[in-house]
Amino acid sequence: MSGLEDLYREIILDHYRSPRNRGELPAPPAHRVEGFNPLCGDEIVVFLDVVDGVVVDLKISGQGCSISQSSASMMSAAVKGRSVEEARGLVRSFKAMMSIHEAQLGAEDGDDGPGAATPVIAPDDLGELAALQGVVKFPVRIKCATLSWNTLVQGLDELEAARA
Amino acid sequence: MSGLEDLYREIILDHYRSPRNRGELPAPPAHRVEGFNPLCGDEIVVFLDVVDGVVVDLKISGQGCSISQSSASMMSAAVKGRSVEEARGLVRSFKAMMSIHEAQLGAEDGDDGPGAATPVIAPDDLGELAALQGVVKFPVRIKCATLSWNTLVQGLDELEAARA
Amino acid sequence: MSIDARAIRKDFPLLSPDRAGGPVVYLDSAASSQRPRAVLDAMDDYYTTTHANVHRGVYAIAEEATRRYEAARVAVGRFVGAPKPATEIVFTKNVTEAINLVAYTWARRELRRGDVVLVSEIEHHANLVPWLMLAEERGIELRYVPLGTDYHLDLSDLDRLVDGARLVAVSAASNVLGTVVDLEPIVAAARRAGALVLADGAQLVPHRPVDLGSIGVDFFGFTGHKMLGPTGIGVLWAREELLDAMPPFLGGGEMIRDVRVDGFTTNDLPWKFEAGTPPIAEAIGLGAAVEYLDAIGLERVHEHEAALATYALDRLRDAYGDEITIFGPEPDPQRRSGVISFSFAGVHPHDVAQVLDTRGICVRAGHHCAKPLMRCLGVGATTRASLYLYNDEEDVDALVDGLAEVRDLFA
Amino acid sequence: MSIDARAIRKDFPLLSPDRAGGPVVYLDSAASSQRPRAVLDAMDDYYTTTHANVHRGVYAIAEEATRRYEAARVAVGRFVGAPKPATEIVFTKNVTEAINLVAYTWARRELRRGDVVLVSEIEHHANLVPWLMLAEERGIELRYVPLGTDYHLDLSDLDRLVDGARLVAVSAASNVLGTVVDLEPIVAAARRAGALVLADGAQLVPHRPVDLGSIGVDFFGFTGHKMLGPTGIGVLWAREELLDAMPPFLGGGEMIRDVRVDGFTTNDLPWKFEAGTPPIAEAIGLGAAVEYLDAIGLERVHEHEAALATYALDRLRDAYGDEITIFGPEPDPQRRSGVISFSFAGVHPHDVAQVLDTRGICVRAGHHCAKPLMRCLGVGATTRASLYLYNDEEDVDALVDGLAEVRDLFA
Ligand SMILES: Cc1ncc(COP(=O)(O)O)c(C=O)c1O
Ligand SMILES: Cc1ncc(COP(=O)(O)O)c(C=O)c1O
Repeated sequence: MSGLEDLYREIILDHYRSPRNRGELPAPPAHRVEGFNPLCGDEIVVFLDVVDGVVVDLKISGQGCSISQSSASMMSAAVKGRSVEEARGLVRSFKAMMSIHEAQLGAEDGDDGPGAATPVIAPDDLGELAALQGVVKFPVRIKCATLSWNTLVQGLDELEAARA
Repeated sequence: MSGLEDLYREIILDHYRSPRNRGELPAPPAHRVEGFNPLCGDEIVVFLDVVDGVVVDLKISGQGCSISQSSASMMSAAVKGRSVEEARGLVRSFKAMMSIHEAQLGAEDGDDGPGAATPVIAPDDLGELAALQGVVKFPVRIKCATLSWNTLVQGLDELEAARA
Repeated sequence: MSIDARAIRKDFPLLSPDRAGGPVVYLDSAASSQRPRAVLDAMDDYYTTTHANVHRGVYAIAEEATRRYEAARVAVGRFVGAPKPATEIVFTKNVTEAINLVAYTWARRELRRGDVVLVSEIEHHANLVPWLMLAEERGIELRYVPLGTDYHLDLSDLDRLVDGARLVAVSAASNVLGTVVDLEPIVAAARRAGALVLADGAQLVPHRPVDLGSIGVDFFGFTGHKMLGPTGIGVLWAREELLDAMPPFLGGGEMIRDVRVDGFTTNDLPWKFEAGTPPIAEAIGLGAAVEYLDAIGLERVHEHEAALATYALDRLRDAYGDEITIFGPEPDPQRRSGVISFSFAGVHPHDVAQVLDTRGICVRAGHHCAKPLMRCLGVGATTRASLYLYNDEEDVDALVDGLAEVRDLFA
Repeated sequence: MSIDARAIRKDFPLLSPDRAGGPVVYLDSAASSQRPRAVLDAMDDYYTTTHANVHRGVYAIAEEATRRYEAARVAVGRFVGAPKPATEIVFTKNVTEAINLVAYTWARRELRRGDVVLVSEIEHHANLVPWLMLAEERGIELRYVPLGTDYHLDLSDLDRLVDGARLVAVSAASNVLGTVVDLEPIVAAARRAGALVLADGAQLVPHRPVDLGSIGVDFFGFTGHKMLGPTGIGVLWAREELLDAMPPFLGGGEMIRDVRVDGFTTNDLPWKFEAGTPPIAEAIGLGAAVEYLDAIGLERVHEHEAALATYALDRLRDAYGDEITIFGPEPDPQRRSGVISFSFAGVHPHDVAQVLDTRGICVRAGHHCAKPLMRCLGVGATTRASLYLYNDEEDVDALVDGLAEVRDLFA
């Protein structure tokens, strides 16, 4: 078992203690989407404000562990202001980084799994998010780290379906 | 594993080769009752003619192994002409003889199990039937030996219920 | 005579100080216990000397397999005081299947739209989801016995709640709070209302003597892997008349008396409910587990755990005061078990468990399959330490010390 | 390269010449196979080093338990060529439960009074009773593909039989006759009629390479204890879209995403169908079994058994001529397995098996959970010898010699 310092990097604890974009948006007009981690009971709510293909605002509420909360916080910072396309690219890159062990656990994510699409952004360019790389050594926590990202994707999909 | 001679006594093979009271009785007036051994597929049909509390006639049809067939044949010879009371006593005695291992197998026979009633006839007085004593060393075959007896009891019970 | 947990641990390979990967302080027996060598040996001996399919074989090793399987049934039945162990004990794959069996057979035959099933707020999902499925499918009404502020069930309104109920389905002991439910008044109220009672004994049977002959319930389930037995085996007990009247559940071999192209008849009890090849080795392993527990004595196991729970609760409160919130009743040998759930210093339970793990301490973090209860408690998850016969004060001390590191890391 | 059965037997403790109680000639693998040391070791290693409940634990041994359990799922899925092993393989307690799962979920949602389910006359009760229960409960109609005089299914009338059917549920290989069913025309006819196909692979998967990606069926089940695995584990495979659309079966922990006092939502595949603590050690044991079989190669196992079956059929007919009636197809590597049912010299199968047992030869006698087939064959029971990779010509010779004693005793 490797040490805790791989998991609990300072930047992670910082996002956990002072989460960015915490709160709610009036929905509608914003889109509200809930995610559950059935394994531990964590629940996350993502509020998305997408205008003309751009995530103009985004807020996070719900409860969770340091990993899920800090990952959500970092995600919100990384995605806010980006286009939906860029946001999806970011999701793919992030999940590629997380995917090694998730595949072993029997990923239920189907097409989002490894190899489904080439990451648009190399892990090195993920910025702060790279701090979450240590999570892959703790397979159970991968679900924590990806919860907010899966919820984001679900929200983007729902918005797209509604528009179609 | 003890030898086959305990199981296949000469008298058993004799009843198997030349079964007594084999056949059918017109029913009604006779009472027809079927028994199954769910473990091996043996089926037995007992035809009972009970008049004024006496088993005046009894026939056996169906198919089965040497043990179930010879046991049925011996039973028919032992029960025919006896009163219902005597027949039930004989059943208890026979089943007491068979009961040691059946109890271990988890007898589903409820009240007919060991200790439910004192045998009316001691095993020594069972005559030919004592030849089946060797069966207790082969627990699976106890079901074969008792099939016709359980079927007889079922028939007597049904007749009693119909009269009541 | 009290239990020497250190000596007992010698029987449990996973708890050996020489375990590959390092020794562990195992405080998660409420999720699944460890098992002694004797249980593994019983299964191994079965597989290596006399495995064959049961109930149908004429040859000697098949007879012996059948004998061991049915002997295990009787042993397990006697262990819980079943009046008719040979006919009333049905082997399932876990207690979840046992409860679902009742829901699919008895309940689907008996319950109509509007009929009430009374459960409680502390139930494990295994004793909730089957009834929620029936609510959705059949329109039955679910009512909940509320949790009191003392972490016991609040029975003050029981007679009103049970009015009109056909079934009361409750945990005999909580897997989250450590609450041991007082079944007596519940059974009495159910009787008055004409309802049957199902008790989920998953957290009771491993830890205390149970006597089904006197407890007064109609259906009772428990699970092998929480009581030193293997995975893949659970038990349903029910009164013989009930089992007799119930339609079959799974259809297949073994549960039939006869099959024709246009119909079938069912086998005798308990085989009527055991379709297909049963978990043979697992039943034999569970038989060895109850033999092991019997040799120690459930009364002693109970005393040991009660004393250790009191020690743990005292130490946790002494060491952490307001930083720790314990969700469960005060120490009480009769009404409290060795399951201790808590929240700690604002740190999420996942993080608590993660840090403890680096010290080899195994505790559970999550909703413990009791999400409605979590909502009652106002939390998403708790950290849970649970004790068994092989734990001792050293294990508790390790937990208390470990929590200090948790606090320091996240402070 | 052919199989050296004598060398293989060294891996199977029960088949050792030094077995306590004497060596056995095991010819009952169609009822349940024996298992190699590697399977027992995999389970033992799991229990002694890393047992914990799966999917919920944060600590290392629980993570490792989860990893091994899910790795076994993937290994088992790949073994049968499942296109999506991680999501489409559902662990059950045996194949009987797998088929019942389909009957309780897909069929109870889809089938209405008068809908047709097409089965065959050779089915095991596991693939009959679930549909007979539905016939009784829902008024569906059961139709039977008849057995031909060559002991293969008579498909000449298939298009008429399948007309109006919603489901075709057939054995992939018979446990009585040794018939290997030609699924291709059945799948094609079902497709034309718009019916789904369920195949009972219990007797196929242990003996031949199976590729679910190309076989064309919709539901497929098999069982661990017949393929060198432990008891207490079976498998349901179904296409992902079907599993997705099916309602859950057993309710409880693990199969949920969220539970509230008034409802619940289900978990992702495959866990949606795995309520409660799964057979963890058993899945891991089955994973080791498929690894063992893979190392030898199913193609070789198949060739070995086909050759041995031909040898056995020849020897039995040479030795006993008209005294023996074999219920099964002529030798044929493609369309016949190593299951050999027969009636012998007017001696009841129970007595045949009993006499053989005194020589340590294990064969089954009875209806083999296929009573409707027995009625087709016009017998109450048969004697059945069944071959597997660890059998060889010596075993067949022992059987042939033993039958001479049977004849002499009952002549
Ligand atoms: C063809 C077939 N189907 C189903 C079964 C049932 O298997 P299980 O008892 O493991 O559920 C068997 C074996 O008994 C079989 O041979
Ligand atoms: C109270 C209670 N009921 C039911 C269960 C379910 O047990 P299993 O998963 O063995 O079916 C558990 C354990 O998880 C439990 O603690």
